Amino acid sequence: TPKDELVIAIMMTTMRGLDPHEINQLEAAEVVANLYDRLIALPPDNIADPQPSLAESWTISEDGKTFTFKIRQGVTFHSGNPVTARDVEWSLHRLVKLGLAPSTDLRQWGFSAKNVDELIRAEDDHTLVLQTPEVWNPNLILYSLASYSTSIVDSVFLATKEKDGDWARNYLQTADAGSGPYSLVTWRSNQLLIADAFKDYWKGMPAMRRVYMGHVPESSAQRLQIDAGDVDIATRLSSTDLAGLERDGKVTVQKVPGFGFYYLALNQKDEILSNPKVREAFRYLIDYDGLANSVMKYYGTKQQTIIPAGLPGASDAMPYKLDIDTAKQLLAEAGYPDGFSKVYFAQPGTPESEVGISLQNNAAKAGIKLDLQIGDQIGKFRARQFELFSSRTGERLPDPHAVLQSYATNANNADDSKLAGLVAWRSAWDVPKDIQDMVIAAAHETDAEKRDALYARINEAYLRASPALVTSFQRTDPKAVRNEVKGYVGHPTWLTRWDTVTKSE
Amino acid sequence: MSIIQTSETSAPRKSALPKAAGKVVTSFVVILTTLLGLMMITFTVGRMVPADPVIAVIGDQADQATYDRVYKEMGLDRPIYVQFAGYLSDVVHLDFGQSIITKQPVSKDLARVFPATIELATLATIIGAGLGIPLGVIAAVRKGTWVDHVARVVGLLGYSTPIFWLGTIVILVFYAYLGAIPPGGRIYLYDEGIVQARTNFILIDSALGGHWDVFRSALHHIIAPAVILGYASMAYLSRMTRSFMLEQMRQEYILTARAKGLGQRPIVWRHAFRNIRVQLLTVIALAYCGLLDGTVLIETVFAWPGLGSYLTSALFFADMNAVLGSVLLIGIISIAINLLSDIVYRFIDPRTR
Amino acid sequence: MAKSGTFSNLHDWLISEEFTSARQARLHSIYLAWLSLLANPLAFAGFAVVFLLVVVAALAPVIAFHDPFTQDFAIALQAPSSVHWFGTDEFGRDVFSRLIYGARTTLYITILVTVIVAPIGFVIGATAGYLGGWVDVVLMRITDIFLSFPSLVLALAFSAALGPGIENAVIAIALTVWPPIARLARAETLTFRHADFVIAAELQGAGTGRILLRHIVPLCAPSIIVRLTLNMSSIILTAAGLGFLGLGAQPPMAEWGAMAASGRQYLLDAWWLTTVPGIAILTVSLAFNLLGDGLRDIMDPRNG
Amino acid sequence: MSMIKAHHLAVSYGHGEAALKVVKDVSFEVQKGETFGLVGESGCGKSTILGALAGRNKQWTGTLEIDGEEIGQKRTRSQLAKQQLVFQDPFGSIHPRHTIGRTLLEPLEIHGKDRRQERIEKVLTDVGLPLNFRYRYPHQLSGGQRQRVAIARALILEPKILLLDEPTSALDVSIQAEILNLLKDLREREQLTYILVSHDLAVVAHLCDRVAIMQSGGFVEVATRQQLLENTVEHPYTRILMDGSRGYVSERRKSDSAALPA
Amino acid sequence: MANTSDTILTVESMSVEFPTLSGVTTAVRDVSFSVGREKIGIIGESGSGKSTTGRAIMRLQPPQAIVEASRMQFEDIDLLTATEEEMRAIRGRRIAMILQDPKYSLNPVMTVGEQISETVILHERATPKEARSRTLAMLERVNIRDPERVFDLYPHEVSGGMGQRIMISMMLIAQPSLIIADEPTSALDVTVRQQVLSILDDLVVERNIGLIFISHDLNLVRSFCDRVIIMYAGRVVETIAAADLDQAQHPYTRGLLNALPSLDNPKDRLEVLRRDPAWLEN
Ligand SMILES: Nc1ncnc2c1ncn2[C@@H]1O[C@H](COP(=O)(O)OP(=O)(O)OP(=O)(O)O)[C@@H](O)[C@H]1O
Ligand SMILES: Nc1ncnc2c1ncn2[C@@H]1O[C@H](COP(=O)(O)OP(=O)(O)OP(=O)(O)O)[C@@H](O)[C@H]1O
Ligand SMILES: [Mg+2]
Ligand SMILES: [Mg+2]
Repeated sequence: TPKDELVIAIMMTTMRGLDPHEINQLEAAEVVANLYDRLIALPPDNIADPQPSLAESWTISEDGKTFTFKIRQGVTFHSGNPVTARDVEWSLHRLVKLGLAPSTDLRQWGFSAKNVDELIRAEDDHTLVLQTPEVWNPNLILYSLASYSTSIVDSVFLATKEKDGDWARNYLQTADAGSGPYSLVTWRSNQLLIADAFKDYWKGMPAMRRVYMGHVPESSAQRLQIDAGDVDIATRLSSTDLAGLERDGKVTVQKVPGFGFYYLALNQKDEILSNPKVREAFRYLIDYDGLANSVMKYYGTKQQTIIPAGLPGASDAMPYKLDIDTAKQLLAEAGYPDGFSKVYFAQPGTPESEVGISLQNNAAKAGIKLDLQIGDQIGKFRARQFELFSSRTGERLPDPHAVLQSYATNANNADDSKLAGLVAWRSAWDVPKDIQDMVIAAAHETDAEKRDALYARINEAYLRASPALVTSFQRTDPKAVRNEVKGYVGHPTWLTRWDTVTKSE
Repeated sequence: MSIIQTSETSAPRKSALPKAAGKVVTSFVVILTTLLGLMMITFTVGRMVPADPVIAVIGDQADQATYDRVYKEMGLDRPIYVQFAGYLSDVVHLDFGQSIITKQPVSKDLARVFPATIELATLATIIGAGLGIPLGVIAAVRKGTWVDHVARVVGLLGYSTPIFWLGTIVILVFYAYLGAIPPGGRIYLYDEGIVQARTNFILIDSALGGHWDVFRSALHHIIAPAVILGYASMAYLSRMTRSFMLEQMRQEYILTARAKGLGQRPIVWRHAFRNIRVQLLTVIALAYCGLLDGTVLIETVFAWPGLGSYLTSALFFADMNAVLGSVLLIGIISIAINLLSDIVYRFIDPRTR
Repeated sequence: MAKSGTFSNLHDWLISEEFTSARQARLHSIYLAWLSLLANPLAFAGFAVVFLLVVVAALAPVIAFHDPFTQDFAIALQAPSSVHWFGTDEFGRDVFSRLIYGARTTLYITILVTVIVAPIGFVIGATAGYLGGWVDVVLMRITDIFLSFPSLVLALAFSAALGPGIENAVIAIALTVWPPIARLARAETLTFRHADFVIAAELQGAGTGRILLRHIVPLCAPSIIVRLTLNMSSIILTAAGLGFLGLGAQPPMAEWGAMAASGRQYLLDAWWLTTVPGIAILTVSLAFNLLGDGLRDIMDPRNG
Repeated sequence: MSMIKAHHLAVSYGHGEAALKVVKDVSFEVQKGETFGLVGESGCGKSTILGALAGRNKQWTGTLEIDGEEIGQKRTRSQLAKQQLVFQDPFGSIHPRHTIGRTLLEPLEIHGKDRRQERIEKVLTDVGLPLNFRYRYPHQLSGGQRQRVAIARALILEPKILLLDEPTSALDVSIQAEILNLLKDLREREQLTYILVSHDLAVVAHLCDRVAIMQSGGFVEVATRQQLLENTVEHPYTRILMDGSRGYVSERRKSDSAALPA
Repeated sequence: MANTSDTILTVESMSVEFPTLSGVTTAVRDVSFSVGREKIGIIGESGSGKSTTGRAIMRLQPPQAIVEASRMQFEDIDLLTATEEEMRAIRGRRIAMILQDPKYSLNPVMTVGEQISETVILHERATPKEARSRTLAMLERVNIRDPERVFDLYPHEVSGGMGQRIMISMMLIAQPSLIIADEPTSALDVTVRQQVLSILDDLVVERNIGLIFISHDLNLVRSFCDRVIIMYAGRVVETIAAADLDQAQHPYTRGLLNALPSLDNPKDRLEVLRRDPAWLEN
């Protein structure tokens, strides 16, 4: 590839539009990360340390509820319009009011379409005030403002693209209105995306004049192409191919840590599966070591507790290993010495399907017959119409709260409460009250030390509760990068940037 | 002397074209009902697909409020026949809706992906017919000789090879080991954005724009998938040609021609082959439609951005508008090809004029 | 053929046209077909492979000396060796054993589809052809609708809709296979529809059902059998294609298409994972094609 | 007693505008035991008349009476059994994949007759075929043997009338003789009434008592056997047909030597 | 009758065999005859080898057939040793063949004119224009009224009788000296048959050429031909002048004659041919 161009091979099938306030998935987030800027940036190598970006600086009031941001001057959007606090205000309002998937990033702190006009205001062109309805740990708010979902869009320009009060939603699906280091040239779904460096970027024009993202769905094809130098970066490689590439030495493999897990959900509405001994038995049916050395080699790190490694309260305790006999014994104790049959939905694609097939095999040895159906069954999972389900999650806040909220809170376990965003609710798991209370308390806790201690307790309690959500691996997203490419650093919250990339000979 | 059946009796799905204007109307009605049936089946099937279209839009983690809103926005709360009726009335107004994957009007998507497939299928048919028909003729003329046996095995191999597997092996050998072909796609990524899209046929567009390097790149990319598809179609066409030719060579008029003193070549080409042109045309049309099938797999293997892969991913993600639009297009194409072959048929075959 | 006394007696008895019983007449025609199969080496090769497939499927547990489902990550992706003839897959399962068991899946799908499709296709086609009129129009319209889908797309759509699983794949494939059979049955019926022997039966008062079953079936049977045999190859390929796209057989069942597809991930490190099942598919599908092609020569001389 | 009575019989094919009247208003009567011939060129409607009588063509008008019973367009099974058709082409009129036994069994099953094996054996004997022929397939039989099978099939329901549509025109002369003799014998033995279609006047004259000469759907003349043999037919068209059955008449020779021995 | 002695074709002990699954069938066995400038008929039952004989003369037997003879002389050419190329020059040019049913023996997708002129172009290297005028003249010769129109018709657009006349013109246009007509009229009606035969008759007499007329109609052969060859099971059992047919000696011939119903000679029962195995030995 040319020296000033970057070619990235990705699997594009899940890239559905490029509206930062609508998208919900990793590949699109990486694009949005580069088309737009946000108030705050989290450096990939020190993810818990919020840095200024479009916000030059900020202050937090004594009561911890009011955040005042000073907006950087002299920054322009790709259209040439200056970036002002009005744009920030409009963008955040847009996010909340559209109310699509990423709006959770703000709505979970109490923002809603009703109160957002009042709580998020531009004082003047350079000052933005944000008030939270409750006191939260301030980092949670700052992290949220560094998320792709809080990208700042060009409100003046978009006003011309708006149709029928749609907040220019239609337009932004396939175009950009940002101030980021790159501007969108072409996007053809499931084919390619081209972005050009933004000459007037406030940090200076990026070294890579043009970035191509190509849709290369096959792992082996990606491997061949990166090996041949037809692409610089490949992001959908199987563990075997990654291992092969690493062996050959032309390529470095990054294991970008993510804040999510590979999990197995056991539906608690099911009589058998709601038996704690049965739940416990499943923890002994996962071949942690076998997977870790093969399909999961690059896709995850063993983690059996609920707080992701690298976050406050995390533990490296590994009490479980594959142990068919123990599992059998637990099943016998639970009253199922001869096992049982269940339908098991697993997600397609590597490594989720392999994880499923491996579990099926071990379960069979313990007498559990799993009718494995690999396919897109998330709808059934959300609707609680499943028996076993496995997949992976990915949270975008570098804070234990993000994971715990989904895995360890379930305020109302009734079918009609429809807390469908939470995997705990989906599993119909009535999380022990004390765990839930601790999770809420920790989110509100502003004292860092107390908070860390609290998370450590939660972590332990969760492990002991033999949860309906069996976590086995903490997610990592592997990226293969050719050696001559420097400065491409995979970002744990999906905000990998291209403007830092350079190429050597 | 005896009641002899006409040779048409076994001809598949073709009857003489309606002659009167009234019959034109009938055939129009027939086409419309076919299309309607096609859409009805597709629509029903689309609704049965387990993938949840709402989740395809909002993602896994969204909360229920978002889910409910989008569900309504997409009109999924209405009864299925209302949805279908709504869809039909949109289609009548030439509106195929928006794809939830690409966030583009389906018609715009189709205008983009369809030429890619046509380009591939056409080249494959040219390869297939160009090799298959002569091969079939030779096999028929030399029936029972080694030429025939070789042609038979070559042909049957073409029928029997899993096309996705062949594609994989070809990539492994010709790209990975030999470096003779590109790994997939229509042109190199860094050739993208150079050619102005006029027809969306990259070979034509690049030639029109005088971008010969892009043209070469496109040609380089299309060769492997087109040859693989062309092989499958060659296999089919050579087998059919052979059996058509054999049937003709048994006819009395061949004996007449030989009794006149004609040599083998004019007998084969001027007499027998002329009689199978019509049947061949039908078969080529069928093969062409059949290739749309092959493209589903080959496009996946070669990351060819065509209708096949568009349709596959639309199906997997319950992108109903995209699925319906594609199936409708395929249906129209296959009907149109058959209609066209019917019309050409009438020009070639004196018996139907 | 060695001609020992009894054999040549049997041969003579079979070849003789001086029948003394209906059984001899039937055996005679079967024997003649067998002789012409023997005389056609390609068709015989096809027959032999198909026969082998049946034997392998029946004796899978005896032939496969590893368990096809046992996983062991420690020996994953091992190259072919004397222990694992065709190597191991990503779970450390023995590819040879899975291939053997895959024969069962293949045979199961092929036979099931054929058993479903043959009567449906025949009844629809023959009824349309025999009754004609609006029945013909309606039935053929439906057939055409199914035909105007590319068959893989149709199978894909249906198995996506019905959900993965081998039974669903069978249904989906069956949906794509019956229309050509119906077309063929109709065309064949039409050629016999006005044959004198059909009219003779009608004039003796035979009803529609009797004529279709007793008179049309035996006539359409050869070409339909030929077509079904040839179809088996495309059934195998479609099933493999579905397996390739992740539909069809579900784990841990061994299915060649799915094996080839999942092996593609390991193409560069473990070529055998894709190559071996691919060759198996190719071989069996070629065998069905050769057999069908040969049967056409034997049973249906019209098509030469 | 008249076995067949056709009055103003007209038969057509097709519907509406495409309707084609092929037989136009013919009337005739055939007595029990009589053989009535139909002669004419290809396409004049001979088979069509037989079809109407046999119940094959249902688009006819006029009145038809068979065995004293007036017949409608739709017939019952027993009405169908009263007359049976023998076709021209012995290669196309027997099911190629049924054994002869099966072919003969079929009508018995349809009509639910008893003593099936016995009947089959009788009818095979009647038409002069060995009994073990019932295990054979048609392709193992010669043309003449097949035509015997076809006659046996027609006879097995014990009909009163045989409708013979050029039963020998696909056969060699020597075989034709056998079949014609057989038909003659059967007529006497079973008290059958025949309608015989042929384009060969010699054959017709051999077997028939009366002959209708047809041209484009109508009768031009009904001649008796005597008239044919004595060459006293009236219509010139009949005369042409008679010449034809004698062979080729050289124009040159005719002009060379005007007189030709009669 | 003119020049019966002027021999065009001599065939001596010709046999034709077909290898089949159940052994070799001999379709024609040890057949000898000669043809002069005359109309010679071949009659016999179905399968007696009439067509096979006709085709073997033109060397148009199916590829698997084995033809053997001690002599096959056509005018100055030894048909046994002639190369395929030489045969091609003979076929259509010097020996022509008329087949039974014009519906099947004319190419359905070529115009009638094209098919006729093809012969002239092939054998006489005529220009298309010459060929066309020759064709039109020939069509006229076979009593086709509007040759210009007929020239551009397709075979399915002409009647059976016209088709057979076209076939005749196609085969006679290159002026062959021997015509083999394999049941040329059995697909035709009585009245049409008469017309077609008289055209053929005229042409043969006019051009003074030989005609082998294959038929199974005794009356026709008797009245049309000069001499008759009677075949039985691949053998020639008798050769006799047509006029003397009623005095035939061979029991087979006699049997055939007696089996024939006749207007002039009515019989109550027809005689049935009794086949004698001795006929198979010669
Ligand atoms: N099913 C049909 N539909 C339309 N027309 C028909 C049909 N059958 C016969 N005809 C027409 O009816 C006319 C009389 O046909 P028919 O078969 O009765 O003639 P035929 O005298 O038996 O002739 P042949 O000697 O050739 O058997 C012919 O012109 C024929 O074309
Ligand atoms: N291609 C062949 N293969 C095997 N046997 C053949 C072949 N062609 C002809 N025969 C056999 O040769 C014999 C003579 O056939 P031929 O066609 O010459 O008879 P024919 O006298 O012309 O009869 P017809 O009057 O029926 O036309 C028949 O017994 C036939 O079965
Ligand atoms: Mg008739
Ligand atoms: Mg013949």
